[in-house]
Amino acid sequence: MPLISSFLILIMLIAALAALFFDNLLNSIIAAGLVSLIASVLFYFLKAPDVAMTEAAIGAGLTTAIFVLALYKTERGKSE
Amino acid sequence: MLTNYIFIPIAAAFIAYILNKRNRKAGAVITALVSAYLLLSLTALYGRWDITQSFNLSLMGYKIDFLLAVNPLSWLFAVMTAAISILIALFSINSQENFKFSSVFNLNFLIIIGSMIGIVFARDFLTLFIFWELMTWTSFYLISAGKKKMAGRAAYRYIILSAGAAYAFLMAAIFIFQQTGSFAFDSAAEFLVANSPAQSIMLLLVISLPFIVKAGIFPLHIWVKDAHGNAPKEFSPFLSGMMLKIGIYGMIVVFYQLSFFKIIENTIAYRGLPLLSYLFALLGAVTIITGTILAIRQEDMKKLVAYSSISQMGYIIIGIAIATPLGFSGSMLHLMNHLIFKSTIFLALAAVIYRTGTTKMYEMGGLIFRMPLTFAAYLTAIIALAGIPPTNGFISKWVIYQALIEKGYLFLAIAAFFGSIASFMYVFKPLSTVFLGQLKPQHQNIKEVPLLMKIPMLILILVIVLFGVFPGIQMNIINQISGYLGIETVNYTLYSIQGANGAWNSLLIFNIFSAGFIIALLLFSFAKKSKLVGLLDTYSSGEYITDAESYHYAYQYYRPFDRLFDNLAAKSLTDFYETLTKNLVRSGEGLRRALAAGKLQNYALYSVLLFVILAAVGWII
Amino acid sequence: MVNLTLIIAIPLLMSFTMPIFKMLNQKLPKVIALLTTAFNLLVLTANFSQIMDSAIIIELGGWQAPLAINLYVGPLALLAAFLINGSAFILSIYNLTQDYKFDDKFYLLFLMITAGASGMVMTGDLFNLFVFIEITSIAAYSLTAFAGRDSYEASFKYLVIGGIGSVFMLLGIGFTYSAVGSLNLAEIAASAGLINPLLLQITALLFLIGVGIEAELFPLNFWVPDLYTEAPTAVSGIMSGAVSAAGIYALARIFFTLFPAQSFLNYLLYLGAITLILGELIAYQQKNIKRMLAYSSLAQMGLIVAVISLGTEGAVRAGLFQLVNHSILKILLFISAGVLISAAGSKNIDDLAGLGSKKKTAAFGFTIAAMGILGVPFLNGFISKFMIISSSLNADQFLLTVLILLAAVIEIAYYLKVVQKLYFEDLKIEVKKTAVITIPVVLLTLMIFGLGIYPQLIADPLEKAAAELINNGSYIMTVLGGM
Amino acid sequence: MLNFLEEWSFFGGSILLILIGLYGVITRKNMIKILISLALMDTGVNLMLVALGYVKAANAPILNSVVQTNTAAFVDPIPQALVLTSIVIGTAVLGLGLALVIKIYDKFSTLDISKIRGLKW
Amino acid sequence: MKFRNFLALIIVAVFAFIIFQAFTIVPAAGEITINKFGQADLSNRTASRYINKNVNSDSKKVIYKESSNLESGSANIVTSVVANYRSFDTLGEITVLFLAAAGIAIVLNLEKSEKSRFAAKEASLILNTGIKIIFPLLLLAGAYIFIHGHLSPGGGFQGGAVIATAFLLKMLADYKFEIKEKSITLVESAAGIVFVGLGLYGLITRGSFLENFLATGTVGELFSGGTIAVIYTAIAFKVGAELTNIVKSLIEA
Repeated sequence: MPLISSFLILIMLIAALAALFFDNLLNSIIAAGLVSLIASVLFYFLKAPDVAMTEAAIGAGLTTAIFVLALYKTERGKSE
Repeated sequence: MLTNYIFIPIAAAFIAYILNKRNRKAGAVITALVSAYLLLSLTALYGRWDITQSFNLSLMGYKIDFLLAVNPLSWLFAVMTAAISILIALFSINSQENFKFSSVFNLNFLIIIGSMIGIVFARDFLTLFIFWELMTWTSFYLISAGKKKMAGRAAYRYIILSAGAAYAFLMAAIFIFQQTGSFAFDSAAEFLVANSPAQSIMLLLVISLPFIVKAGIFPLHIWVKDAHGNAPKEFSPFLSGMMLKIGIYGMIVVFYQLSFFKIIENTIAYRGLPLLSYLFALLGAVTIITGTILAIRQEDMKKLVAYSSISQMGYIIIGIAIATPLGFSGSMLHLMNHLIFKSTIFLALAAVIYRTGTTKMYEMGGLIFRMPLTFAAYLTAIIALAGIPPTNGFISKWVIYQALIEKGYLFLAIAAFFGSIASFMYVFKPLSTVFLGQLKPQHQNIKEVPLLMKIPMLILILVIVLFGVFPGIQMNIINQISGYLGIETVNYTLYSIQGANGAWNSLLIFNIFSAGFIIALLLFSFAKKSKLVGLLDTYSSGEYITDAESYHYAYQYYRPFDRLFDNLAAKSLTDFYETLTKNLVRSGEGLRRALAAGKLQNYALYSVLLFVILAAVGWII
Repeated sequence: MVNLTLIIAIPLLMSFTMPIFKMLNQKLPKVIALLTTAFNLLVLTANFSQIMDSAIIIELGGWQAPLAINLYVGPLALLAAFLINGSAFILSIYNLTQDYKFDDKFYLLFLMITAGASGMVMTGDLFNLFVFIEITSIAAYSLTAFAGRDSYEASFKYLVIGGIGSVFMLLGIGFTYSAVGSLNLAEIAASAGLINPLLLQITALLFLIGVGIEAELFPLNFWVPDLYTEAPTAVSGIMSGAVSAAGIYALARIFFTLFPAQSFLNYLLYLGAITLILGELIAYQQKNIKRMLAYSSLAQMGLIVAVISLGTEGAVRAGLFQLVNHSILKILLFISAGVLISAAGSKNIDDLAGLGSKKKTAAFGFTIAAMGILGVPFLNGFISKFMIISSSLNADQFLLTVLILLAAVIEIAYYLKVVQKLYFEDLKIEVKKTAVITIPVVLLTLMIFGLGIYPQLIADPLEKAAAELINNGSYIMTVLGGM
Repeated sequence: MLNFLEEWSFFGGSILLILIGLYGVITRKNMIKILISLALMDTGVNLMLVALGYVKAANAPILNSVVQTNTAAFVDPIPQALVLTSIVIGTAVLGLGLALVIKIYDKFSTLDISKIRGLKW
Repeated sequence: MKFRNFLALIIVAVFAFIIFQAFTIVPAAGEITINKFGQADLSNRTASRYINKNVNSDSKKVIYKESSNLESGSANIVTSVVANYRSFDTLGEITVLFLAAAGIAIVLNLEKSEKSRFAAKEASLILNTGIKIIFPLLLLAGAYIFIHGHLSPGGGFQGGAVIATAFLLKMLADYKFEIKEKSITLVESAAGIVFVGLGLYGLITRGSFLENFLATGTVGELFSGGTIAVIYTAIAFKVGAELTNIVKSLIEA
């Protein structure tokens, strides 16, 4: 269990750094979504199923959706 | 009881405000009635120096007691306040017809009277501070009710200076409260005497700060010119007559009741006088000189008289500072006389302003024909100011000169002489420009001021001459004060005061003067009728002047004299204070820009920075 | 004895049903808001005497005190709750004359910001304090946006700083929980002595930043000027009157009850002093009246924090009294300024010239409140300024006293500039019609004069509140004693 | 090496995540990226909280047919309850932040925070 | 701006280093510090009382499907903490979401912006039909999650989120799908009133706010949660309605 979680944490950190340094906003939003997805798996490893479900449903699902919607309401809407 | 002398005027203030809303004269009438009541009841109080009143209050865990008591010094000041306020109230009944802020004026004026009596009767720092703040605030509103823009700025500077000084006073008072457990003057005096001299002197200097500001002594006198110059015309006499005196009252309290002199007795002396009191006397002298020089330069007559008040205050400070019996009684005499003749001058000027509407001297001239009584009042007042025998001004200056000569302080004496001689110069300026010379066309139909404004001026003229002839009336209250404060008394009779070398008999002088006056009058009436020489009936070398006004030059009357002091006056203290406030503003602006505020990212950075710095601080310690 | 949770439950119920009230009748939300705040005040008065003898512990959900969430309402909390609900009551009277777009949402948020602040003050649980801080902040973010235009930017800045603050606070809560094992304030306070000093320092700093944002301390209060300027008047009023008071309560609770250490109090002292001087200096040269008031309340909060962190009983009493006075005075200032601004049509001070004659009540309210803050005798400001100076001299903080006095003089400078413009300069702009605010102004003026002339009214609760704050032993005993 | 990884990966990971989020808020110009960093910080803290409550070789705090009695070792349920609340609060705040960003974009038509200086301090 | 980023990096790094220090403290005798990873000893934490469910009563052993009418009947201990022991937090949390939804509605609708909006066009056929199938399933899954909140992992929040995702997909799929604002606010208010009403009822009958007044049955049964089931249903509807409201406002901004 420890090996997988450390590996997942590593990916999560890389995804987080990517989220900051991507200049295309959509990619960074997706990277952020990935971070919270990995987080929900990590919560599963930490024996916290409730939190894992919440993080997956709200963190990964809705937050990313809201970010994308906001993006299309501001910058991306212009370029279409 | 003592408190009703304080709270009746304050209560009447609100009634006056409401009534004045309906009928414009009601406020002034009520002020007159209240001050009349005060005058009568206070004079009845004469001699009963044992009345005290105190009530204590446990406020939030602090046991505080408010003490009020009567003593000769405070009785004198209370009577003076009541007297001057009744005269001003009478005067302002008509003169405030078209004054926009007349109801605000009466509201604040009555509160000031009440708070002044409160200050004078207070026997502990807290009551003194409460009424002091009340007086400062209400006078702030009164001054800013004066001329449009300038009054606002003047009042603004006044309130900041006096508030700063008042807060310093509060800090020192609370410090003493913590050491002695009570605010009363006597327990503070004992503590200060017992305390280490350096700290006591420091404390007393901080406590005397608001009094120095209010008395307009040299370094902090910058607000006086603008405040008196721009205050409403009815309030200027009170402002320069009475308000400056409250500062002196405070100084006396500090010097004698808080035993400032006792403390500095053993400090290094300079020619027989403790250095500090000599410094104070020096400050008084410098105030005289600067006040006189700046007064001469003024074009606005109210500002001119305001500067003259500053310089006259210098005399009083010198008198008190040299702490000799003659000096003290001389300054008390001058205190009373200055109040009388300075308010006469201001009332006369107010009458002139009431009629002509302007305070600039060069816009007026020849009012002697239209307003003879005002001219007479003004004339007697400036004679008193200059210190010419039959009037009271001469007696008080004479006593102060005696005191100075007795102690042999040359520079102070010279400053005093310079002050009185030069005072004749700036006093004559309004006389000649406003009253003598040619009547301006637009002032042709000016009439004398209504009766109610004439009465105060008449009373004041009589009082000037009365005290001029019989100084004894004043001396008996002054001696009681000296006795109360522990200074030896000067012996006097009804009409003469015993100076250092030889007494002064004012009755004899008065008889000689009146005899001379009558002879001159007879000669003038029986002699050959002199031809009224028109101004144009002169021989000017070929250059014809068609209209009479051009002969009457009033602008920059003493130009040659002023030129001597141009550079001195230029760097006046006000610029120093202006630059002080300017870089205060710039520092605020600089800080803001330095923090690059406005950008969100910096806010975030600062919060993390705070954490790191405090952690580092915690780590090191 | 009415259960004190109603102070949070009833506003909650009302705000949930506010959309339905709106559907029933347009005017209803306004009236409901007023009635709820009035109801809160009644509940508080009902419990007043009982709390004065001993603090009340209310268990939520029926579980024993220290094990689940409980409300601890002592004299200090009661005083703060009175302040918060009192200001909300007066502001909802003021709101009767105002109308807002989406007014059902406005009143629902207004009720919730009051309930959030009351919750912050009454809760006895650390995470619950965090949740109430979040409720108050999110209500503040949304309420500011009611003013439209620039308020979005102000609200966004506050949101981001608030977000960072909540992260810091959550970290602090995590550390405290894992060290102490419980979230209840009393249990943490009981075993705070055992915590390793380095960990204690780090956790205390985390809380200092998390709660410091609410209590408007120096580097964390950059959001205050933008927010108070752009938000509608009622919101600036409730923020400066009630929410900052709750922020200071929370700060005091953490640094007096949880981690009582002199070094932290010194940090607060320095931060408070810097806030005071910086706030006054920058307020001095503001052109916009609401921004000036914002800096003034920022500086006053710094003063209160500095005085309370002196740690002596007299200082805490002085700080609390100044907090009460400041809230009353600041609400009156904001209400009057609101009317003056709507009359002049601009927030610039120069345009307010001469309004004294036209808008009598507003100008009068502004002057009385300005004089109250500046410490004119017979007004409430004077007594608290006196107590502050004597308590700071008592703790022989000589420099702090000089700083406080210097700040007071600067305050006089910029308040009087406005008062003079109002009364003694002539009108420049034509006056627009504005709301009538006589009732709130009269009410507040009565309070100012009442507390000024007879401060004994509030002396006893202040006494007990200061005593309760100083020794956290009594707090621990009452909560854990029940075990 | 393994137990070092096991011991520090969660705490170290969440602290680094908070660090990245904080760095993002302070340095990124784009408002949406600031909000993303805020979300990252929230996730980091939540991860830290739950990690603090983890007990090795204990099972999830749910009684079911497998784990019959409560005498078995459980992970600490309280941090999980706290994190449940804090995730939803984080999302709520982010939603409001994004709505504000949309409106600010309407007014300034740029997402770059440094260009938005409507309110000098 | 390179220097500023570098400075920020250093400061944040120092901050992280200090926080890391907190974990590496070696406690002296009698001192308590942060627990090592995996070694959280629950014995002296309040959590042990929640696990043994003996906050008020003193029952020791809880056996799945056997021990009955405990003080909080939920098998899922996290749910018992969220909905029973610390239900005041959850109430607070619900208000935060409620205020956020109200705030977002205000911010986006206060001033109608005239900029051209991204209008969702007709979605592709696959997406459309796919959604038609998934939508009811998602709703069912959501319902299952919050009904079995006290038995299996999950609960009001997760159920509400799933329902909200269902509506989100529906809205994205065909833009003609229109939820009336009035109905969402009604659901929201109704759920809120139920929750607070429950709390008040507990206050009236049992003397303290949000106290559980229903029987708790035997652990593991469907009806064993007491008020938890009702609370979680209310939360699910409220969270579902609010998140849909947020998404709706964002789509139609």
